[in-house]
Amino acid sequence: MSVFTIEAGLAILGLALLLVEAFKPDISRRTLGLTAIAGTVLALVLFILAPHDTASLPGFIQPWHQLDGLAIFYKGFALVITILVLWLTLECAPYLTRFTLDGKLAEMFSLPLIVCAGMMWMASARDLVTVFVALELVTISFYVLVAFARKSAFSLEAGVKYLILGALSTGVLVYGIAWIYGATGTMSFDGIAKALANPATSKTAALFGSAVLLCGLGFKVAAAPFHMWVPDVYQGAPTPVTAFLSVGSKAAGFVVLTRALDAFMSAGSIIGSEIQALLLVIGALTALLGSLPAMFQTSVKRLLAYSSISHAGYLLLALACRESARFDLSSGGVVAFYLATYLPMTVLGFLGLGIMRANGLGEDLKDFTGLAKRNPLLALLMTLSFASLAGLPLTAGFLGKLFVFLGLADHGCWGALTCAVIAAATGFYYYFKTVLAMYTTEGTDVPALSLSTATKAVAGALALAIVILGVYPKPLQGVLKADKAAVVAK
Amino acid sequence: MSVLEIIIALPLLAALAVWLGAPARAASLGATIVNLILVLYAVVQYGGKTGLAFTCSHPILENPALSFAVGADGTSLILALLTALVMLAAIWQIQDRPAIFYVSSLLIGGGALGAFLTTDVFFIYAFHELALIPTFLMIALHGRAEPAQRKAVAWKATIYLGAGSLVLLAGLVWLVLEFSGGSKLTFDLEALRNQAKLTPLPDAKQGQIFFLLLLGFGSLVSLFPFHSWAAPAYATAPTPVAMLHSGVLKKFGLYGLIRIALPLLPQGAHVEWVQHALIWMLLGNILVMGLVTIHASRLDDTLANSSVMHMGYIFLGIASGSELALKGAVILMFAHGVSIALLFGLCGRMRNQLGTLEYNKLGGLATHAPAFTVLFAFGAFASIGLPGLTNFAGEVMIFLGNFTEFKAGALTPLQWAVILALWGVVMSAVYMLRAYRSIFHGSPATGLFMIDPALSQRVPFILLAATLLVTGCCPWLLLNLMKSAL
Amino acid sequence: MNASIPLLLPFFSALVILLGHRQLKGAAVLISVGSSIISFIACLALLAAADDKTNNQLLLPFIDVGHFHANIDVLIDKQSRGMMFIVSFIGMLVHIFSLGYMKDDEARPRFFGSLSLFMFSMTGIVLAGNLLMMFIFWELVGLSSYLLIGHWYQKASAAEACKKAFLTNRIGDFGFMIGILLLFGANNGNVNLFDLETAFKHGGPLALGSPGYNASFTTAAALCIFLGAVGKSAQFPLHVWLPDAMEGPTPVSALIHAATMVAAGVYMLVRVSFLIEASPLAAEIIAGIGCGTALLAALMATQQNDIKRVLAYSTLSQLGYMVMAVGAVAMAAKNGHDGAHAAEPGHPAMFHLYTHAFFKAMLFLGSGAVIYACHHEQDIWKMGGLRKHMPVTFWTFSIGTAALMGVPFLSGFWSKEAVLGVAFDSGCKVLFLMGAATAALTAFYMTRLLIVAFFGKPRTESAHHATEAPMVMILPLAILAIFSVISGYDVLATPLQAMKPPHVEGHQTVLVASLLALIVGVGSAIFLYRGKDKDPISIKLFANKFYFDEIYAVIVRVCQDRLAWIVTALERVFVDGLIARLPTAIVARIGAATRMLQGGHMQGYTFLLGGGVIGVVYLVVYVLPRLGH
Amino acid sequence: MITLGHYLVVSGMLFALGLAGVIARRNIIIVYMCLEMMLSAANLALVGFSRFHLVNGLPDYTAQSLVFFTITVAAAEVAVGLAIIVALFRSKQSVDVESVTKLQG
Repeated sequence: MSVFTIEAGLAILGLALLLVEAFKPDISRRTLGLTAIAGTVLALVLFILAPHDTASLPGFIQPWHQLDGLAIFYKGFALVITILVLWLTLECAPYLTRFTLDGKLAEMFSLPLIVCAGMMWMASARDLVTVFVALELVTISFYVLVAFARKSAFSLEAGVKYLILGALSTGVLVYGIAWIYGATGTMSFDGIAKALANPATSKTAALFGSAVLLCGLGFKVAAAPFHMWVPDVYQGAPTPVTAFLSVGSKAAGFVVLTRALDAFMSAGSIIGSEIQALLLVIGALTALLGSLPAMFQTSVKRLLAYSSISHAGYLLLALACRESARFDLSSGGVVAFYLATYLPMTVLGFLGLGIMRANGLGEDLKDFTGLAKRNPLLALLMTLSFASLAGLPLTAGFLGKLFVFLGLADHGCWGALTCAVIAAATGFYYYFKTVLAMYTTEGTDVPALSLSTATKAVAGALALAIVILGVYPKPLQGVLKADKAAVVAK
Repeated sequence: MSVLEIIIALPLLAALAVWLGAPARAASLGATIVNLILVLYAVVQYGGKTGLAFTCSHPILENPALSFAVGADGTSLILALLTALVMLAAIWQIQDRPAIFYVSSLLIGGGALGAFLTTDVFFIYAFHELALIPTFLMIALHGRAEPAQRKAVAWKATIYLGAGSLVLLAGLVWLVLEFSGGSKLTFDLEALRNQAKLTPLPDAKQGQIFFLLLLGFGSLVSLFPFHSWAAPAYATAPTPVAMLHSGVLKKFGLYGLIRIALPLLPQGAHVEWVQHALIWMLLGNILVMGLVTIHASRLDDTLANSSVMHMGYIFLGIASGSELALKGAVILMFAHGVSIALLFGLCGRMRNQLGTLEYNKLGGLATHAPAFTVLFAFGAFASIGLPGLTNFAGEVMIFLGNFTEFKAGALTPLQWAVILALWGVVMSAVYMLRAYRSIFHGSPATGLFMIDPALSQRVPFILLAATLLVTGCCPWLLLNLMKSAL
Repeated sequence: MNASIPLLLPFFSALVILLGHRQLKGAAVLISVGSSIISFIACLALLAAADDKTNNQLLLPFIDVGHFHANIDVLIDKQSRGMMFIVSFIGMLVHIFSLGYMKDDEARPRFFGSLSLFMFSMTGIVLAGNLLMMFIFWELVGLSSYLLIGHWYQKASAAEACKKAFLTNRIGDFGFMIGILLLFGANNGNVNLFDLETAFKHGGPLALGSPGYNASFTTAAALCIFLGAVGKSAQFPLHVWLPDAMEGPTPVSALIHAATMVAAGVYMLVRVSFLIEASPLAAEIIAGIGCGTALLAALMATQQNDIKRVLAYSTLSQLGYMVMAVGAVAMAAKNGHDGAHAAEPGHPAMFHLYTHAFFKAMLFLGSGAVIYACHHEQDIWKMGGLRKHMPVTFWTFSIGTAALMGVPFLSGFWSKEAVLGVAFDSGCKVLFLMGAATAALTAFYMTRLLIVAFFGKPRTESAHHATEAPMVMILPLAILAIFSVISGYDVLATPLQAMKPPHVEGHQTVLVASLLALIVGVGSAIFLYRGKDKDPISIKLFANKFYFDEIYAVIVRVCQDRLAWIVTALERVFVDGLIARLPTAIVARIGAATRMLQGGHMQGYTFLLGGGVIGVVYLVVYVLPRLGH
Repeated sequence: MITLGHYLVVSGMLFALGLAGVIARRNIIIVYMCLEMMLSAANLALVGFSRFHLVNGLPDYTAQSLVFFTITVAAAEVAVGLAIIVALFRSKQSVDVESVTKLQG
């Protein structure tokens, strides 16, 4: 069974679930959810077993799809995050239903499957057309998901904002694609790279096109100054959707960005240095604009949104630093590594938020007060998540940051490094502000908060992933190393 | 598997066990006692050897080469011994406190042990950070002040230490990039050292990197003017945390300078502008903080500021770079750790029993608490450098070490600094004796009196005081561990 | 004979007693006294030991790094053997005396423990083979002195006094340490006394006149080392602690603050006399300070009413004598007055130290007996007529007084003669004249003391009921009285290796002057004080010790406390403000500003987004290519 | 003769007008229409480029295939978008952009 079939199967399963809900409205959401989860897990298993080379794809799709290391990694990534989001949705279902029409949640289980298929396609896209289609598949599904809790004013507002700004970015993106095409005469990444290596190509047109394209993609990954939607949308969207946006959508954006930049900044590219400078500026700005306003947040969910912006900044900086001979990972590899570490810590953080929400608590800092007393385990896990987000050594978050900083230093980008360090330092403040709140004991008696075994297991697994990635990253690095070899070979 | 791995893992595992519900006191005490025995075993085994021993390495990344590598030489063993001692004392003296006190003490101690006993720059750095978190939490949550105030204090310390750590990280990354050799980035200290020996950097560059590291490590050690976190933090911190941080964890910055910065950048400290900057800063520590300490009107303030002040002497040893002075600096690190932990431990007891540490409210405690007084005297006199207690040996080695290169009639800036630093010794006598006079001498203040701790509660303090006496009379016991040149 | 017994025995005694006195109870006293007696016997054996100046005996390793060794090693020569005898002998007598004096004190074990600690430290100074070891024990005597002065720490005055003593000594030690460092540097990391001497003498590399000689360095080193002696031997301007140290129990005053510890400064100066001889300027300064201290202290003593304080100022004055002698010997050596030779077989300072130890210890113990008899009354104007109640004490006290005044044929006479003689030889007449004036004043105030305390009628109840002290206290007095009489003669001085200078010929002037001073002093005192119930003369300046304490209090308050206050304030404002609060405030302000971007208005967002696109395009298409990226 | 430049200028103007409308208009429906205009601008540019980029003497149709996708996507976007806008109108009785400013800071 080829990978493509699996992806198609996922999309079909998504549609099927949608139809089932429509024609058999009394089906329980648990059944729906578990079916979706089971389907995705099955897809993951099949994906692992499936052959991992481009030749195994159906012939008709081969010109547009590829299966290199990066693609395999991001496809797996998409499947994992989808499973986690579906599960998180089930966890949050009791309170989510209060905000949906008729207390239904069907789309919350089916749309993620479609999003997942979209992300998987995006990961293996070989040309801008495929990128655009897959990206829009994901984005449009997200419009629905963000506004899904439509009885909640917040969710609706987030939906509207995401819709308008997202559509705007789509326009910018297409316009950029048009100009890239105009400058290079091709849509495929390989072709673009070749054309850009040719000095006869118009530099100005190429610069214009790539700049506009990067603006469009910058919106998807929350790069400054296209990041303003992030706090509002993340805060307003239902928590599972926020987690999905924060990890999945961002990863999807970055895989496209990696592919595009591989083309724009390939060896001998006439626009390579300008693009690198642009990335450094945007990356540093993003890291700062994510961190600085976060210091005053009282809503933890919004704080995580800012944190997500800040992380996007580090990732952009990683992309700015192309391959170094002394480094096993390509810049795309570093980004992938970073995202792999980012997944467990972010999902764990949102899981905590979801659990608290499900237990009738808010998402504010004051709701975190005394969490350690309510449930020491949850507090410990959340601490781990926040410590990792802050980049504390021995957690997964540190290594990602370390690679980024190493790359910046190796390329001599001291200005950007300074900004990144300041942003990271600020990060320590707001993450640990939250941690501190959890362990604060003064105040009223707080009722205990219990976790189901399944929750414990999932949260524990995520925490374990944080620790293992932090102290034993060798296997993950091994997976990503292959990618560098491929890039170098190209 | 090396004995060092057990030494590092034991407290961390004990911490986890206690957090998950194991009997706090028994588990913590058991782990720390076993740990002390293991450290002593390692110390005895190491004997008069040179170079790294007990090495063991588990690669976790190939490129950049990262590995969980343990190994110890004399310096690290001395600091490990210090950690084991202070951790035992700090945990032993805890009374009627929630489990988090034990957990945090174990974590701080375990983190410090990890930082001292690993030989990979990454883990050296990482373990130190690990130990900072419980420090921060404990100050913010269980500090001896109003909630708002103790949180502010904790934040201040954390921002300082966090910023310092990041500067430090930048410096370390720079080192790794410079010294990794051609093909591969490596974090292995030995490999970096070898490369530094093969291809030393130009002096000017060494100076720059050294200065960056000095700022990073320095703010962890409260090097003037990056010290203002330390005094309030120690004054506020719960007793075991104050003992462990000021006694042990703070030494990490100095250890890093001796272990990482000096061998890789042997000329770094001797570049003129770096040396002058360092001299000004350390004199700031000694003279400015000496005066600030004299001004203090509470015991915890005095101790906290004095602890900042005494770091200046260790920096003096590091600035000198002569072998005698460097070894003196290591001895003084050990000595200061033990003595300040002893003093903070006793100070904590006093606060618990008396409710105040204001000098003008106290007096005459010696009458009812003679044993307590004697123990305090050990700490106080050690910290003013009385011969026979360890601090003296360290200080005098540092002073002498700065005079090994000497031209009559032309003192170097460092030697002038030593002379000024000697005046600091006088100042420390002033504030310590003032404190001692106001607390223990005179007639007992009405309503404020305390009695000696029960014998079992004296044990941790006796342990520390005895260490001061034994290693003070026989500093060669420690020096034997440092046969090789640093 | 191994020198470790007198060194280590008291150490273990001190350790055992101080750490376990509550378990030991009465046994503590026995341990301490026993150790002092055994030490004394060991020291007697030591007197017969061979002169082993070239070879230090290693007792204990201390610091051993590379080619640097600083060990606990002992140098046994004439000086150290003689000094050891004084220390152990008087130490033993004081231990015995204290058995009686401290009988009723509850903290007796602590007292004896500290006493043992002192014996240990003092022995260390005496035997020290290198300057570092001397410094170590130098500080330790400071500690034992601190503990003993503060024995009655409940009394505020005692608590203050012990602190003052320690701190003042610390200032001296500050100089001492600098001196050691300078010598350490100049002599290639070797502070062994014998090696230093070789370096500074007999054409050594640092000797006067050799190419390696540096006058300012040598003077600086000598003066720094001397500062140590100034602190320990309570010379001007660091003399203020010694009178206050009388807050300690009287046996302590006798042992530490009269006979031995305070003399350690002099002993040390004699030990490094090679250095002082190498620097004429330092020698002059030392002589001047000594002489000045002698005179100032004598003047202060004339107006004191506390029996112990009179003796304390007298001690100060006599220590000044000794220090003056040290300087004068060096000056005389320069003048060619074969002072160098005079120092070889004997040294006036050491000889005076030796005789002074006996009679001053005896005077203190005598005053202790008086105080004990008068129920801890120390004001001499509240005594009177004790002659009849305490005959033995009276007679021994009188002998001590006579010896101190320099009555011919008593021990003090010989040593004072030697000191004045070398002052005369130094070529500086002022030294000699001031020395003679001090002698007159000494005679004056000691006579005054004797008359007021022992003659006339009892002025208070307690003086009336005074009775003779018990045997344990009388016995040491008697022994010391005998020594006060005969110790100046060769029959004792030679075997005890007291470094008595050979008889100096042709000093008629000196003899006349000292006799004249004696007669004037005694005569005027008898004339003024006979039969008086209160002091007929009152000189505020002297009574208030030239206001040194007040001046120092101001200095401490202004230069230390006020400065500390200012520095603390500056540190708070500038260091904390600039390094900590300002950056955090800036970051916070920026953070707050960046939040404004996030106003929640969609038009703002679209505007920023559109503007961002335009900005990025502008940057990439127009700016960056021109920057030459 | 109409050159590529003409197409591009028109497309650029369309894009700029669309962007200006998005920024300036307060009615979400109109904002949405402006967004569609921006997409059309991009489409126009694509078609223009495609027409003038000759492969073997024929226009290159890859770009034009993207135009079809864009149109489809725009339709889908409108479908979802209008649904959301309707929901907004139901809850706020307004489609003014200023009616959604709760999330901020």
